[in-house]
Amino acid sequence: MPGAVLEMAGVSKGFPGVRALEGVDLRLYPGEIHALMGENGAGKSTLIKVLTGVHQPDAGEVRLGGTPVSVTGPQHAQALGISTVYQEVNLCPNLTVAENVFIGREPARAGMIRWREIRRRAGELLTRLHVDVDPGALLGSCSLAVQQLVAIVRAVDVSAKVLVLDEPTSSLDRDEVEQLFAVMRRLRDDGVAVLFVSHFLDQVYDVSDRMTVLRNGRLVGEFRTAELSRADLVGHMTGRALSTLEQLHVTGESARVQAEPVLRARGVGRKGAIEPFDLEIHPGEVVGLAGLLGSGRTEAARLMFGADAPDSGTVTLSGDPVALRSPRAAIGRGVAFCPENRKSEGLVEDLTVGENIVLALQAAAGWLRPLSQSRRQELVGRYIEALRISPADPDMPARNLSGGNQQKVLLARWLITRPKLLILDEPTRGIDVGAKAEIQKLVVSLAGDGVAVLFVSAELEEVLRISHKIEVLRDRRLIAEVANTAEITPEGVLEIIANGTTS
Amino acid sequence: GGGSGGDSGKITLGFSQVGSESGWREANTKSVKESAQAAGIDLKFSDAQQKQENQIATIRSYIQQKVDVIAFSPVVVTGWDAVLKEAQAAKIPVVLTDRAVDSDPSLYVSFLGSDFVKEGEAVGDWVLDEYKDATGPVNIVQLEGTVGSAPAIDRKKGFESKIAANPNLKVIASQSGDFTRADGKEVMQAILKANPKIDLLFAHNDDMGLGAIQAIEEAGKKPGVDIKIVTIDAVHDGMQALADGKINFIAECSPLLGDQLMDIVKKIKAGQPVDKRIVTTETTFTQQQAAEALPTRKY
Amino acid sequence: MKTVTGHRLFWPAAVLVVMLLANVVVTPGFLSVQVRGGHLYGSLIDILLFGAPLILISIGMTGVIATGGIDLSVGAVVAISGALACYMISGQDDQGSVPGVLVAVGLALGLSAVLGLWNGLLVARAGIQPIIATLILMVAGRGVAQLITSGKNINVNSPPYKLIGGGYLLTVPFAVLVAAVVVALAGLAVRRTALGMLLEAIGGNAEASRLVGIRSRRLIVLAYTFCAVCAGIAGLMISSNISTADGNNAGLWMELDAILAVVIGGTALTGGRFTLAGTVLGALVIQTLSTTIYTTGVPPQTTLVFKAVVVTAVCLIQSPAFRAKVFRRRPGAPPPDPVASPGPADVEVRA
Amino acid sequence: MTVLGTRTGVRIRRDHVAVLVTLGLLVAMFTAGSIAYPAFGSGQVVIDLFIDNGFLLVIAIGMTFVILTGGIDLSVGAVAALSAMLCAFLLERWHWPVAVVLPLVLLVGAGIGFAMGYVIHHFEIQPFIATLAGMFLARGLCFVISVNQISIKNPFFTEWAQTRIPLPGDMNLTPTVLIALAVLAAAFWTLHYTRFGRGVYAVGGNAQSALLMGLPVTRIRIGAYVVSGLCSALGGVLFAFYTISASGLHAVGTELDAIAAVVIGGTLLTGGSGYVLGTVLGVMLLGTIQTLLRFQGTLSSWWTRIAIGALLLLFIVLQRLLGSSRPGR
Ligand SMILES: Nc1ncnc2c1ncn2[C@@H]1O[C@H](COP(=O)(O)OP(=O)(O)OP(=O)(O)O)[C@@H](O)[C@H]1O
Ligand SMILES: Nc1ncnc2c1ncn2[C@@H]1O[C@H](COP(=O)(O)OP(=O)(O)OP(=O)(O)O)[C@@H](O)[C@H]1O
Ligand SMILES: [Mg+2]
Ligand SMILES: [Mg+2]
Repeated sequence: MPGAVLEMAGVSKGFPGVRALEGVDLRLYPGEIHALMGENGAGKSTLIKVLTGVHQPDAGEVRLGGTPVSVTGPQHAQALGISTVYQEVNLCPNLTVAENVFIGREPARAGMIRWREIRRRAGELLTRLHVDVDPGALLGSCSLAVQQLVAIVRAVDVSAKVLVLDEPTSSLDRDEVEQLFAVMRRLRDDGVAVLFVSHFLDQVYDVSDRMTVLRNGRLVGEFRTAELSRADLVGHMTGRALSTLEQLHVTGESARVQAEPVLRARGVGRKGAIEPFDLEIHPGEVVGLAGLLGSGRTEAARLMFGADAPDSGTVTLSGDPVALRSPRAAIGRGVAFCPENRKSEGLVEDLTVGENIVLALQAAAGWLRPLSQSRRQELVGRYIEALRISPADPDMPARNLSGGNQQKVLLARWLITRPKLLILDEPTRGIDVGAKAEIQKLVVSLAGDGVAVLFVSAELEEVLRISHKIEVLRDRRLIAEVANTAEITPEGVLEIIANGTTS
Repeated sequence: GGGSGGDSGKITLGFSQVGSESGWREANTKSVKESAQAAGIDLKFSDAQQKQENQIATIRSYIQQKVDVIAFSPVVVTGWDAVLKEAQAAKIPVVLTDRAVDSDPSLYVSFLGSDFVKEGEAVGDWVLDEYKDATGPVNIVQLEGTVGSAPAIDRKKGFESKIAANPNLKVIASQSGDFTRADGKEVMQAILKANPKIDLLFAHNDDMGLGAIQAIEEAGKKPGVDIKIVTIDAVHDGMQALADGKINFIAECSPLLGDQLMDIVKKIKAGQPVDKRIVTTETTFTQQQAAEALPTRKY
Repeated sequence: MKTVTGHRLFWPAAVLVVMLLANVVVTPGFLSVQVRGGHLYGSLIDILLFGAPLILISIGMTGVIATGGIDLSVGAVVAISGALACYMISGQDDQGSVPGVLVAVGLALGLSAVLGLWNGLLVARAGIQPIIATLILMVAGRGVAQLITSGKNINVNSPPYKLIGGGYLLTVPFAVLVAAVVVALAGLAVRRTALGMLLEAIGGNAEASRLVGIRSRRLIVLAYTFCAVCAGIAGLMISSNISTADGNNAGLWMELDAILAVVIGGTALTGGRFTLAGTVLGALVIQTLSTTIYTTGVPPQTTLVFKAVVVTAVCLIQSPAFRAKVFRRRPGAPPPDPVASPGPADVEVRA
Repeated sequence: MTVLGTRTGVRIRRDHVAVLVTLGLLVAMFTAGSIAYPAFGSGQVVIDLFIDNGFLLVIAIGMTFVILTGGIDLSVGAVAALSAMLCAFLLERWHWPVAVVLPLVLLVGAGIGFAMGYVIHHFEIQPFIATLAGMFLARGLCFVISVNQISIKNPFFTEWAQTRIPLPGDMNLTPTVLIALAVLAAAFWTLHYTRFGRGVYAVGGNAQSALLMGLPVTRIRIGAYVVSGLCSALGGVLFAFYTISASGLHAVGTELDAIAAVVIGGTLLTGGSGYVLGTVLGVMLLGTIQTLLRFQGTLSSWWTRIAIGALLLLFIVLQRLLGSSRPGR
């Protein structure tokens, strides 16, 4: 085996109050895809940020091709041949897609940027990855998945020795993931070392050659993927045995149509976002929205919450017609909504974990009626524990939490409002296997308690696992509604999407 | 006849005022407006908000509007050559009011206004005389106007040049009070704390002096007695304080230039010669004189 | 030790103390406070008295800045409020009548509130960028003040009015008491209710706040209104202190001082986390600086340079990044991380 | 293959629309002025707008860079005054040659900008404070150099100040206008056709992302302040040409005018969005309002202010109504 292109040895990194990394080693060889595994908050992103010089390690060193280097920042890392996609999409929303792909390394002649060249080449790159988006569109107007793809396109286009991908697939659906894997394999065959983070075990087993597992900031070990069983991997990651994830499967027969629907939408639509559609959700029912990227799931969900105002149709909530012109109207009637883009639409990074959790409840109560200190502590404490938010410190600023834990904070925020209808847009994005099972269980048990849930996820299996009813979208149109019976499979749903017919 | 005022055969005067930073200035503006009306002159008025660039632009705009005469109170002394030459090229006569400029005198017809240095000197003379018998040191506090402004610079210069004659007269503290009452009070209050013995206060205008009087009273001293006060301007409030014995001496700086200005404008239009330098009729007031003059003061 | 210096208010407080001590060196009696003429007398009292208007305005400004806005019009509101009150009082036959003064004060504060409402609506309803929305009132408002006073000083001779900015209650300057009460009330409103958290949420992430159902518009309007009322009270104090309304100069450039106070106190101009206690300290630092300049006799032409040096020093010393780079330069010590270095906010003990 | 609809490029064009709306309103205001005051409608009045506001334009262009990065620069007016003062002092008191003085002055401006940018970036001091300190310092230095106003007698300066370039139709303009236009062209080119310029937008859009994307954020951010310092210094020189003098009281409050011009021109104070051409329109608007009031000519000082505020309000409200609504509304 040739020598490692990149080695990290004994890396430690502490933040005030947290030891994020403790003597971690990592070796990357050319021509391999290496998975970095661990629960939420295990230190994966931190390790990557140390690797690319965003954080300076407290101890330990980074060796590139055998020589120790001190990486001063992402720019330096790029110059050293390390190309990175960070966990949260880190691009500029105010620039166009094409520019985001090329900024910092624009083709120029005599110091003058060649715009036409940029647009042409960006178009080519995007098509090669099968991303169909206008390169001249503002990035901020694209869905999160597209943004993630753009970030990947950008990173992949740099001919680098090391390609680092921190949860690149969290918003992508099967097709996109396949495209990405194809690119990763091609790069691997060209001798690039790829470091890959994902919470999807299937993906990891599908694509990676070796893996490094972290737990609580410490190195558990380095394994060949082929030699490690899933159960063992989960055991290594969590320090516990694999939970009863597989047993969870609800079926459609328990559909509770007898009661008055919590939500009834008739011909609700919004120009340019989603065509008018009908939808009913009953108490205790989990309705899944399935579709490919950009099929309009997020838009449909947002309309049900009043996050965007619909321009046609009527909505009745618990039997009363309501004008959903603002989120407040929806919240007042017991609707809750976890947006998919937690960074820009969910979290208030300045506030503490505790404050973020009580924010929705407090907003509903108004500023004059503050939650009492004790009630607040009790609520926050309960949900930090229930969702295993770590670190379990309610006074920690939310920005310091790992991505997965931030997602849990947002869930907690809405759960404490005891909603009648809970709209979850990609609630398990970036959440580790254990926690994902917890959340799925939670959703099922909420439904058991009579809460209606509208569940959006890019992961079809997940949708199938917990919903009673599945709404299938394509090209921003609701094309089918299917009861989730035992014979429905992910492939079957894909079939519906492809043919556009109800089976 | 000018373009905009031509129809009636009336004289059009473009007047660019410095701004509206004080009561004094307001009295000045009012005087110009009233006199223009009385004299049947069509007045174009513009407030430059203390900005020279605004004033230059205004003069230029008056040239565009083809007024008959341009008058302005320059914000600063320097920097008028170019625009004055433009006016000259457009054959529009220019009169300066209140403050002088350092341009070539051939560029304007006349300067009507006070001499700030002289005002400072007048105060200095009074102080010299008042303390001519002093044996020990006389501690003087000076409240300056806005740093860099012409009145502040010149009044300070005039005053200090005079009191230099008597080595006993010492300025122990000199701070800017920005020509305002509030700042005058605040600054004086601080100075009072730091300097236990103050004999005389010279404020560059009445407003600062009036503010300082309040500070002195609050410190438990008697203004005009424990600390003698001399100021410049002679606005109504200042004259009242002078008559009340709280101020000891004021050198007048009259804002009432309107009538004189209109006279000059008319003369210019009539082709009569006017003096290059017309000093406004100004005087000084002691407490006695103030009490007498007060009933007839216009501002 | 670490926790003391780590406290968000440590550095502004330290700066204030150092400035006071520096004064003592130059003017030995600086800290002495005596009772003279039935009230407290001394430089410290002056600082509090003259600082009271600034403290008030800065407190109001803090609320606005927390929402991610800014209010340039406070100086104009100061002028308007003082002008209106003095105009009303000067028109009364008996200037000393308490009801008359109360009516004047009430009207002035009412008008201030309306002006704040106007600002708030322009920002929250019309969606105009705060700096421009309030610039309109900054320019026009000064004109309104001059319109009320006709560009002259309006003198009043009213003992009850004089109390507001120049009087004493139980030997303590009334203005200081007013400022203290407003600060206390604001503190209570902000931390005993959920107001503070909601304002911080709006300033921290406006879109998230909307999606979480916060009535952002109302709260923003409230913040601007409160700010203007604070400025209105400050305007009363300033005019009352000298018994004169100066529509031309009252409150001129005060918005800059107020913003500076807020920022020195440790609140970021980008909105979000804020601290009222820090703002009060910041305002005191600025007022102490002016008083220092006057008492130590810094020549007027170098005043600004002196101010620049002090402000720079204050900010540098407060900056964790600066301290880390300059003071703790151990060999091999890690430079602070450039992205998410925890600011003082992260270690704050909530005020 | 999936079909990914995007919210298309409409937004970008909307941004352009905003600038066009501003332009349209400006023209409308100008037309209204010409109808009310016949002399107002002459070409020379338009040129005078540029002559009278040339220095403000240059300063506002520098400010645009800083605001695009999400910062703010309060020091511009003071730096302009300082550079005019330095010019006057070095030329008149020390009799240095113009060829030395001008580059030196520009260098000082850039240096002050650099110092502020350095402090802002490396010591994480808020731009507002750092540049406010810069403003105090620069203005203070003016007075330290000379409390008195200094008149510039240097032949080069006086020559330039009085040079008029004749145009057809009995109009003329000054060389300073050409300089301002050249700066405008350079700024436009820099912002849209250089890496530095695109970096300015990126940093303003999201500084942390820009850093993670490997952009030289340090250089860009400090660079923006250097540009602003340089523009302020140049603005100061133009001011010195304009007034052939220097005073510590010159250009007081110019920072607010510049910021207002930039923001009225459609640039977001939060950074990342805006055009330098919008800034030109903003400067023109402020100038037009002033000119209108000069032609009106009967307002008292306070009604002048109230009228400025009212016209500004009218303009901005119309701009909002006719222009795009911002995202997130
Ligand atoms: N800037 C910071 N300040 C303080 N603590 C931090 C900071 N960044 C990360 N942490 C903490 O470091 C730990 C590791 O976080 P990291 O983001 O590396 O986790 P992760 O493995 O990437 O998790 P996830 O799968 O949820 O993304 C967490 O406990 C987190 O709270
Ligand atoms: N306001 C809008 N104007 C125009 N187009 C929009 C608007 N909102 C969304 N779109 C487009 O509509 C499509 C549907 O987007 P949406 O985010 O709802 O997709 P999704 O099914 O949730 O997929 P994803 O997994 O990408 O979130 C996207 O292509 C998006 O760019
Ligand atoms: Mg992570
Ligand atoms: Mg979606």
